[in-house]
This record gives sequence, structure tokens and C-alpha cells, in this order.
Amino acid sequence: MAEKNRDFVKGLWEENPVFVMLLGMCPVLAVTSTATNGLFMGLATSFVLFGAGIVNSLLQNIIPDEVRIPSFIVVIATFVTIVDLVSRAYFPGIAEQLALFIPLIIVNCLILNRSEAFASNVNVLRAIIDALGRGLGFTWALTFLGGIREILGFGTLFRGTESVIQVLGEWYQPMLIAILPAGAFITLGIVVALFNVIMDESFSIKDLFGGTAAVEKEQTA
Amino acid sequence: MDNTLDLTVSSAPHVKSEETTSNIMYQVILALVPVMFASFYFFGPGAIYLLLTCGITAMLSEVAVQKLRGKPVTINDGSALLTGLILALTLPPDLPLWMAVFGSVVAIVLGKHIFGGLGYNVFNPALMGRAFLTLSYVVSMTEWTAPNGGVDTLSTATPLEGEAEVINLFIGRVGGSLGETSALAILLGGLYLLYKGYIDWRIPVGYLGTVAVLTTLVGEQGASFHLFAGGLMFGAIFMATDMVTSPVTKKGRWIFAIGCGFITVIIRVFGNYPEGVLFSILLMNMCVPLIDQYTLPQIYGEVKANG
Amino acid sequence: MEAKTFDHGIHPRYNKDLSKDKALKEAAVPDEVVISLQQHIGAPAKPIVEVGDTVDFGEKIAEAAGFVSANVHASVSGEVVAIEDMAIRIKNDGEDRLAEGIESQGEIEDLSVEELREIVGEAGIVGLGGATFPTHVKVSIPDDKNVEAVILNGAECEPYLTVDHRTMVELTEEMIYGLKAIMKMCEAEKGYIGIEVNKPDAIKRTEELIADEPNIEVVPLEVKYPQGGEKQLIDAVLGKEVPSGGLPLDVGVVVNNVSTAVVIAEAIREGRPLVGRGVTITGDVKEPQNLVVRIGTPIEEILEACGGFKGEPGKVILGGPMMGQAQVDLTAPVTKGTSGILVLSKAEVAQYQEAKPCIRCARCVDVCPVKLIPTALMNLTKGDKVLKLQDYNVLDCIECGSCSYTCPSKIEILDWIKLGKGKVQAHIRENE
Amino acid sequence: MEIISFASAVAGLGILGIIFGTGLAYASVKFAVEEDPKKIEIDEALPGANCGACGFAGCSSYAEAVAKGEEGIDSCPVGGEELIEKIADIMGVAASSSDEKKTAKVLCQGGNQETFNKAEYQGVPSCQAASMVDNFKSCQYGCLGFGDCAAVCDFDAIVMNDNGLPEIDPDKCAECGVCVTECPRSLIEIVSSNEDVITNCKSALKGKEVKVVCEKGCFGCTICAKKCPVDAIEMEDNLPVVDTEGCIGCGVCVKNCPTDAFVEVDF
Amino acid sequence: MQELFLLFMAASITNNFVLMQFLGICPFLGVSKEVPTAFSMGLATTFVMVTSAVVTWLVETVILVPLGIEYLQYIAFILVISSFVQLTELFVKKVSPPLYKALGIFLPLITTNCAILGLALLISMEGYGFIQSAVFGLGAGVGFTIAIVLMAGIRERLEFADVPKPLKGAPITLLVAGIMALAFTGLAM
Repeated sequence: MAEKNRDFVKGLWEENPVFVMLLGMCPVLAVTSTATNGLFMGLATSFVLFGAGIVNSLLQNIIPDEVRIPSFIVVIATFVTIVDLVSRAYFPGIAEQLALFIPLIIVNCLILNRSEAFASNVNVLRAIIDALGRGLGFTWALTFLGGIREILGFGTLFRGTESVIQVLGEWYQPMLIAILPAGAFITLGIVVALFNVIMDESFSIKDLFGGTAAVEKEQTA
Repeated sequence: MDNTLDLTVSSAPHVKSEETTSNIMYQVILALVPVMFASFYFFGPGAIYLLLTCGITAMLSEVAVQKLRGKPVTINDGSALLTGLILALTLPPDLPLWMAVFGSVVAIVLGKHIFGGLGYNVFNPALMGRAFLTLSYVVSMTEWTAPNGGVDTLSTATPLEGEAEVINLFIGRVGGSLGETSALAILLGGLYLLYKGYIDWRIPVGYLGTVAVLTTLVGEQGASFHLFAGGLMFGAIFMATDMVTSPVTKKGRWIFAIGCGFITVIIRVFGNYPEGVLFSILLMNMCVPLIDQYTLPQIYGEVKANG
Repeated sequence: MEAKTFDHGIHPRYNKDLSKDKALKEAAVPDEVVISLQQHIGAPAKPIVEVGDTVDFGEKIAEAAGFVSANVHASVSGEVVAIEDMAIRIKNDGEDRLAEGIESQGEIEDLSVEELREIVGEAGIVGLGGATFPTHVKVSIPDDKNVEAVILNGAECEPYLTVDHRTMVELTEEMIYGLKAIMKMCEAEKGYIGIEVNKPDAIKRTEELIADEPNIEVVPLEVKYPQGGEKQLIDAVLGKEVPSGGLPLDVGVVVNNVSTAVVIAEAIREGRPLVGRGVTITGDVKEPQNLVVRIGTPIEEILEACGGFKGEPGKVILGGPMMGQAQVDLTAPVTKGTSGILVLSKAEVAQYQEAKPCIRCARCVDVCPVKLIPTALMNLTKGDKVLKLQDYNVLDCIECGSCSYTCPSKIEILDWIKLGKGKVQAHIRENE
Repeated sequence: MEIISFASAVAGLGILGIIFGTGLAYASVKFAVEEDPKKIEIDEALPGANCGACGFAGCSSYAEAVAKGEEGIDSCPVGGEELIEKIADIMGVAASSSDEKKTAKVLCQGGNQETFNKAEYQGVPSCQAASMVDNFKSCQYGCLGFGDCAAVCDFDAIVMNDNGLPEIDPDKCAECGVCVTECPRSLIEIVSSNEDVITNCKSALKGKEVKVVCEKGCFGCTICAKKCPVDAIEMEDNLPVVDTEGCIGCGVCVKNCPTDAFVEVDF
Repeated sequence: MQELFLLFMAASITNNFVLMQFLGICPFLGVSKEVPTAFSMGLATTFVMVTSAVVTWLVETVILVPLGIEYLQYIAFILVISSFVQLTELFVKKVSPPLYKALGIFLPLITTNCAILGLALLISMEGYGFIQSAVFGLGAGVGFTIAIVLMAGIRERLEFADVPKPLKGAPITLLVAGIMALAFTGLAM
């Protein structure tokens, strides 16, 4: 049981696909201009991850090794097509905004990696737990990034839905750059750097900008 | 083996020139004095507030980052102050001060210290601050007030969008950013820097020359308007010439300058943004590492060796 | 006449006034000399005397070990008291008995090229400009090479040093005689004497003496460092570039220092081997002087002869301030390569500043006489990019130090470049 | 209608499948190129996602770099610990099973306390640079203490201690020998636990001279050589040299050394 | 003609695939450590982009649309692209080992490069014709090459810089990419 817990937590935090492993960067940057888009993209990806994980785990003994990767892609593409059709039918607004990036889930490194490196080597239960962990890890990361950018860029959270929250008051002048491409890169860069700091076990405030290592070197020199 | 003499050893050379980094920075600040006076003359005390805000914020940010990183604080070298002043001079006179603060912090932290501090930055820090503000607060960054004694036709449009007499542009009696309006003051500072050898003539000449040639060919308003309007003069003399972010080779500087001129004209004539100086210099900053690598001068004796 | 020069370079403070009017003077002979066996580029000489032997002034005490090597002679008469791993110590008996064979070897006209080369080789003459390359090797021209011109280097671009200046003014006749000998040995048609224009008296004096020599020409040079660098000098005088990695010979030129020409003349006309040389003692000493010093004299004694230190000494440099070596041990002797002893005061040394980050001002690029990119070489060395260092021609650096001199961030760029050179050389050795 | 669309789907993909399948099958036979078996094995062990996170152009080129020994085995962030173990097995890196242990060792004890500086050094703080100027440290053979070796060590095995001398952690040392070549004074050597004793000093100076320049230098007293019960120690250049074959590891020499310059290999 | 030129400029500069549309981020971040490698990667990508733009256009017009199975578009495209790339790889490897060393090793990496599939899908969405598709593919490839080579140049220089420790690696690369995107915004037309 402990192992399964670990599988789950790993994906959420210590091996977070976005902030630690830096996988599937394209959608991470492209769709996180609002928390809504981030959340939806995260869920869509999680669904494919989940489905592909189960199927690939079940098929692990059936698929011959030579055609492993192509088969994975077919399986993934099938689930992506499902997501695509469903989202276009039920969430046309968001699907419109995400446009290209729903089909591009097919080539998301994260899903391919989990299929290849994990799901096809373990039993279905572990594959499911892993997919849930990674999927949620991916989803919260996207929502988090989308949230930051949306708050800075619009002053709101979850725009485009009925439960939109006005986080910052009228006084706030929206910072347009946050929702531009440049803002995507910069926000992610800063968050990943912060993650590096937090994940570093010997973390101290001095380390925040890497001072100590350099200073030590100067002193020995 | 006693040694009462207490000698020092080091490898050659044992003498060094008197020039220092901070001296260079303060000389450039000195060259900015006419521009700062002009900004005060045309825009009144508001100019001083902006200059002070940016200068002080930039220096405080520098201290904060260096303290945080546990590095020696090098506030005295003048580089942060210079960045702050240059940033202020590129801002519209009526910009809310909190935006100026924000821009200065971005310039120092994002423009300079994420790369490791002075000397390591790839992009011109002041321009980074300005670009960040431009893209964040489009409206505030494009509201120009008419200067004292100016022609009062430009209260909302940037000089590049309105009609303006070239002589007014030259002296600075048009709306615009603090330090960009008076070509006269900028040229004064520029001549001083050229005379002192703190900037390479190739960059302003190449930059302005390219703009002049191209606007004569394609521009509707003619070369003299383009040369003196907007931030071109200030950019060509004080920002494109920033040592850290321009090429070190002579050939490279020509390429850099001509590239800046080319992109500026493209943006001014075809682009969405009225002003191209800011982005053209940033875009060329990006190319500097490559330019440096591929414009190595022919070394002494290389011709014959190959021939 | 317009002064010629090369591209780039720097203008340091020259401080030559301290000693430029002090005539050459014989220095006192020490009680004991320490004669190094490695005073030249190439293999160290092999001792041919033993402890306890009595030697005469000018007697050969160590023999060249190989082609690129040089003989070493006793600079005093007396007893060999010790042979250490790299030096022979001789106790002076004060008699200065001349060794056998120290007599005129004839005139240039009467001697064949081979005989002349033999005389120069026997006399243990090496380049006195500081590089100490054995002269007989330099003037032994391979059959497939043709020498068009011999250049005498009277640029003396190093700040502070004035010994070449004095030599040109006082020993002009010998210098020209030596130049003719070199021209004969190299079978060269033309001889040039390149002199920086801050030595007008030397130019004037030399021009007077060569009035009747159609093949010899004085070339006034702009005052600039490193004008006296071999390759820079050729560029300035003849407008020729020595190929990268090549020798002056590749463009048909041989360069010698003016002082070397003088000792060649002495070797021919008096049979005197190289046992003494002119040294400028300057800087923070009581009486700056130009002395003719016996090889092997301890630095301490020469400094004392100049009245000792003026204030508290900070640095003692053998050679000039740009390329000289800071010395720790003042009991060390003068060698064939010691062109000057420069003392910098404590205050001058205290001006040293810690290196700051490079701000890419490109001053080093603007001054590098080889047209390298010193700042890039420094970075590549720090980053251990050996292959790129090679591409950036690090091995062509002449180590003149102009980059370090001019750097506003006070970075020892040259040190880094030297380290980079070491890395590249190690890499080349490994791959051989 | 349903059937038709179903059939066309199958047909469409079928056509594609046949075209490309045949093409690939043909190509893989026709264009087969021989490869390093190790590379193939590693390639198979890798996740195969070609994500580029290792900095290489795909799994295959990373595998090749590892097989050639140009790249470490831990650059794939996707594979995790398991993968590192797998590649280690393939490369045989972990197979250092013999009881002989090796480590780099600094053969100098002349730190700041034991030695002094004859002159002050100004310049680039690096041993290599410092060794280019006239010797300013009392002992011309001793450690310069700028830590070039520590800087060059890829395994963080070397730290400079308070006394200005490098200390090497034998557990971290991978005996790669980079520090050995880096030291301008050749003070670092790879020693084996099979060697019983080593001399911790490189000074070829005579006894009196050593005493002046360093408190812990070997001054060539020859006590070790005299006391050695099997005469396995000889003096060379004022330093003892141990004949490893003859040495019985009794430790008499170490106990009698007056300066601790002679030590037992123990790690 | 002018229309094609504008299409090319849009794909390569103003709507740069990497910096403005976030396509091909993985190789952009991963394979931009050195200029020569980055340049090879760019060339290889450009090649694959042009050819796969053409091939997927053909597959779509010749097979998918006539058979009425557009809903299989994703699966078909990805299969076509990956097989096609693999074919090219095998071919280059055999025919010209030096070329393989320079370009071929990048090919497998490109398979999962979302820029390729994204390109094919964009072409289909916009309904470009045959020539337009090829030009669009070329523009996208050139844009990718420009971005990755510039990034590699900057990263080579940053290697000597005193970048704060937590920013080393991906974060600083992302931040630089952000500043590049910032500058590219200025070229919007």
C-alpha cells in the first residue's frame, strides 16, 4: 500500500511533471493564460493519461516490442480523439480557445513517458494510481500557472465560467504582459526556479539566489 | 631564509591603465546630464520625480538582490544608477510613479541579475524594463503630454503618429518620452561620449545611417523626420551602444547597428507598434552572442598562413 | 620623415626620464657570481668545469647541449666553489685574468659566413631583448630560406627601460658594425634600424654614422607598445605580416636587438664572449642608472650600487613593467636576459584592484596587436573549451599584456590566456 | 451507411498501414547499419520517448554517447533510479568489486600553518596561474592552496580545509585522475589501499632547507630506511621510496617518522 | 506571390512557432546548448516540416476526405509522420553517414515534436492548398531554426555567466525565451 501511496504522491509533488520533470511544456505554456483553460487542459490530459495507462498496462503482454511505440501512439490518439469530440460537443467555448492543443495531447511527452516507462511494466492498479497522481500533478500545475497569470493579467480567477471570481479590485491595473507569450515563459521560469529552491534539501534563504555556493568558492580561492 | 622586505609577486603586466568600470559608468551618467536638463526644461518637476524614482529604485533593487545572493554589494559602481536613469528617460512624463518603480525593479532583477549581474546580462536592462512596461500598460505608456513651449498638437499621439516640424523635433518641443524628445541634448551627450571613447562611433553611425537610407527609400515622412522623431536618437546613442549587450568586434558592431536600423524601420513602417527602437535593440541584443562568434577578426598573420 | 607603426597597441606611461640621460657605466664586480646554466631558450648548458677548478675571465665553463642552446662563460676569474643543479658559483679572485683566445678574430670582410657564425656561437650570444634566443641559431639560415632584410630592434617600447637607448647613443659604431656582421651571416641585402621617435638623439646619431651606408636605413617608429615585438616591428618597418605560427624568416626577415648587435661586434673585434650586459636599474631606487653588469651578479648588489631602495619596495621586477618577471629572491643573479631591474614602491603595488566582472567594453579587443578577442579567450579558458580556444587562435598570443593593462575591470586577462594556451598545448600533446 | 463509413475507416488506415509498413520493413532490412551492441542495449533500456530532456537529440543519440563514455549514465530525467541501475549494469560501471580500493591523495602537508609566504601574490586565484610567477611560497614543492583540484573535481570529492590544503574524500573519489593532471606541482597521486605506506611530501630539498620552509616536510633523516626491518625503504632525492613488494606493512617506519610525513595508507 | 511571402513571414517571424505559438518547446529547451547542434536540429526540423506538411496534405486530400474519415485525422497524421520520419532516418543513415551524424540523429526527436503535428493540423484547419502548405511548413521550420539558434547562442554565452543557482538550467532558459518572446512581440504586424 505504501508503494501505491508513493506512486500517487510522486506525481503530485516530487516528480511533478511540469515543475520538476519539465514534460509536456507546449500546452503548459500555451493554454495557461487563464486558470479555466489550465484546469480544463489538465483534466483532458489526465483523462488521456488515465485511459492510455489502463489500456497500455493491459496490453503489455500482447503488444510485440517492435511496434510498442506506434501502438502506444494509436491508443493515445484514440483517447485524444474522444476528448476532442466530447469537449467540442459540451464545452465549445473552451475547446475553441484550446484549439490546437487538445489534439496535440497525442504527442505530449508526459503521456508517452508514462506509457512507456511505467504503465507497460506494472499491473493495472499501479498504472491507474500513477496516472491519477501524474494527471492531478499536471492539472494542479496548469491551474496554478493559469491562476497566477490570470490574476496578474485580468485580476480574476476562472474567467469564462459562471463561477468567475474577481480577485483583485477595481483599483488594479491589469498587467497585460502576464497573458502574452512572454508572460507564459517568464512565469513558468520563475515558478520552476522557486520549485528548485523548495526541492533543494539544504534549502536556506541564502540559497534563494544561489549565493552560498559561489561565495564559498570565492573564499576557498 | 628571512624575508624582511615583504615583496609582492604577480604576473606581468605590472602596470595598469587608470580607467575603471565605475569611471565609465559615471562618465556615461555625466553625458546624460544635458538630456536630463532638457527633460526638466520641457516637462518640469515631473521629470525630476521620475528620474529620482527610477534611479533610487534601481539602486535599492541592486542592493537587495546582492544581499540576497550573499554577494558583495557593488552599488558604488554606478551601473544600477545608470540603468535607472536611462529607463526613466525612456518613460512618458506623466507615467504613474508606481509603474516607474515596477519598471526599475524589472530592469534590475529580470534584466540584469537573473543572468548573474553586471557584465553577464544579454539584454539591455533599461530596455527590458521599458519593454515590460510597454507590453503591460499599453495605455499609460503611450500617453504623451506636450512639453512647455511646445507645439500643442500632440497631446495624445506619439510624435511618430503626428505631424511635427523637424526643427521642433530637433530641439525637443514635441511630446514624447522624457529624454527622447530633444535630439540636441542627446547629441551633446553623444559627442562627449564619442570624444572620450566610451562608445564606438560605428553603432550610432551605422544605426542612424541605415534608418536614414531606408526611410528615404520607403518612408512617407522622409529621413530627417525619422531620424529626430521618437526614441531613435536616444536609442542609437545611449542604448544600442551599451557595452555589455553589444558586440565586441568591429565588424560585429556594424552588423548590429545596421540590423537595429533595419528592424526599426520595418516596425515603424509596417508594424503594429509606432516605435521600433525598443524592440529592434532587444532583438539585436539577442543576436549578439552569434554575431560575436561569427565575426572574429582576421588575426595578425592569418592571411599569409592560409595563402 | 613619418614615423611608422603597426595596428592597435597601447600607450602606457613610459617613465623613461628617470634614467634616459644616465650614461652607461661599469658596475662594481661582485665577490662571487652565480652563473645560471639556463640563461637562454633551449636546452640548459652542460658544465665543463669542476668544483675547485680555477677559471679565467671569459673562459667557457659550460657548453651548449644541442643545437638550440648556448655556451656559458665565466664573467670573473677565480675558483669554482659550487656546481648546483642549475648554476655554477665562482669566487672572484679580483684579477680578471683574460682567458686564452680573447683577441680580435679579424674583420667582417676577412671572415667567411661560417666563421662568423662560429664566432657568435662560441661567444654564447643570445638575444638581449629579453627573449634570449641563441643568436647563432637565428643567423643560421636554412638553404631553402632567403633573407632580404635584417632589422635591428631599437624600439625599446617597454616603459622605464633605457639601456637600449643608451647603447644606441653611446655604442652606435659597434651597433652598426654588428648589424653588418648579421647582414653578412644572413646574406641579406638590406639592414634597417627601427627606433621609436622618443629617442631623437639615438636616431640622429645613427643617421650620422650611416650616411655612407646605402644598404642601411634608420626607420623612425611611433611611440607605442608593443612596437618592439618582433612581429609588430616587422609589420611597422616593412609592412609585412609574419604568418600565424611562423617565424620572421618566413617573410625573409631576421630581427635582432641593438644590444645584441653590439655584443656581436665585440665578439668579432675583441673575441669577447657574452659575460656582461647593460641593465637599466630604475623605478623606486635612489639613483636610477644604466649599468654594464657582469652576468651572475646578485640583484641585491646592483640595487645597492644604485643607492638602494628609495622607500619601501613593493615589487622588484626583472625586465620592464609590461613583460618583466616579479622577483621574490633578491639574491638571484643577473642573467643574459635581464634588461632591467625595476622597483615599484609599496604605494604603487597597493593600487592593485580585485578583478571585477567583464563588462565587454572591448578595450582589450581594440588594443590586441594580434587582433585576438582576449575577453572571449578568457571566458573560453574559464569554461574549459579547448577546441574553441584553438579556433580563436589562442596560441598566436604574444603575451604582451596590453589586454590586462587596458582592462577597466582590472581582470588579469593575460593570465587567463596563458592558462588557456597551456590547456590547448596539453590537448595537442595528448592527441599526438 | 454505418458499415460503409466503418469500412472506409478500416480501408483508409489499412492503406496507410500497408504503405508505410511495407516501406519501413523494406527500409529496415535494406538500410540496416551495424551498431555498438552496448548502444543498442542502452537504447532499449531508455524510455524511448525522444523527449530531448537529456540534452541529446533523442534517446538513441544519448545511448550512443553513454556507450562511448562521453556522457554520464544519469542524464535521463524520465527513467529515474531504475534506469540508472540498468545502464550501470550494461556499462559495467558498478562492477568494481575487488577489495583493492583506490583514491587520489594529496602528498603535501604544508598548509598555511606549516609554511609561510615569502612574498604576497596578486593575481588570478588559481594554482596554475600562481605557478607561472616566481615562487612565493616558502616551499617550492608544496601545495599552492588555490584549489584548482577542488574546482576540477566532478565528484565533489575534494574540499579545501581551513589550513589551505585540499582534502579528498576517498568514498567520493572516482580515481578519474583529473586532479592529478590539474595540479601544477604534481602533488596528487592515485594511491591504492594495497600500498602500505606513502611519503606525504614531495620536497627534494636537503634536510636543513626543508626545516626552514615547512614544519611538516620530510627532511630526509633516513630514520625510516634505517629502522625498516626488511630494508624495503631507500632514499632518493632526499625522500624515502618504499618498495611495495618488499614491504610487510609493519608500520615501524610510520611510528618513527619525526614529522608525520610518512603515513600508512588507510581509508 | 506576395501572399505566399506574407504567409512565410507570418509563420517564421511574427507568429513564430516556438516563441508565439509554443510549438516545439521540448527540443527548443533541450537541444539548444550549442549553436552547431541547434542549427542542425533546425535544419532537420525544417526538412521534416516541409515534407510532412506536403505528405499530410496529400494524405488528407487523397485518402481521408474522399473516404469521409476526417475523424481519424489525428491517428492518421501521427502515424504518417512517425513512419515517414523513421523512413527518412533509415535512409539517411545508410546513404550518408556524415549527413546522418549532422542531421539524422535529430529525426527521432522530431517525431514527438508537437510542432510537426501542430503544423499538419494547422494546415488542415486553415485549409491551405498544396503550395501554401509547403511554404507554411518552410516558414515554420525557418522560424524554429531562428529561435533555437538564437537561444543556443545566448546559452553558450550564459555558460560563462554567474547565473544564480536555482535559475540554472531550465528556469533561465525559460526566462530568456520569455524575453525573446517579449522582443518578438514588437514585430507583430
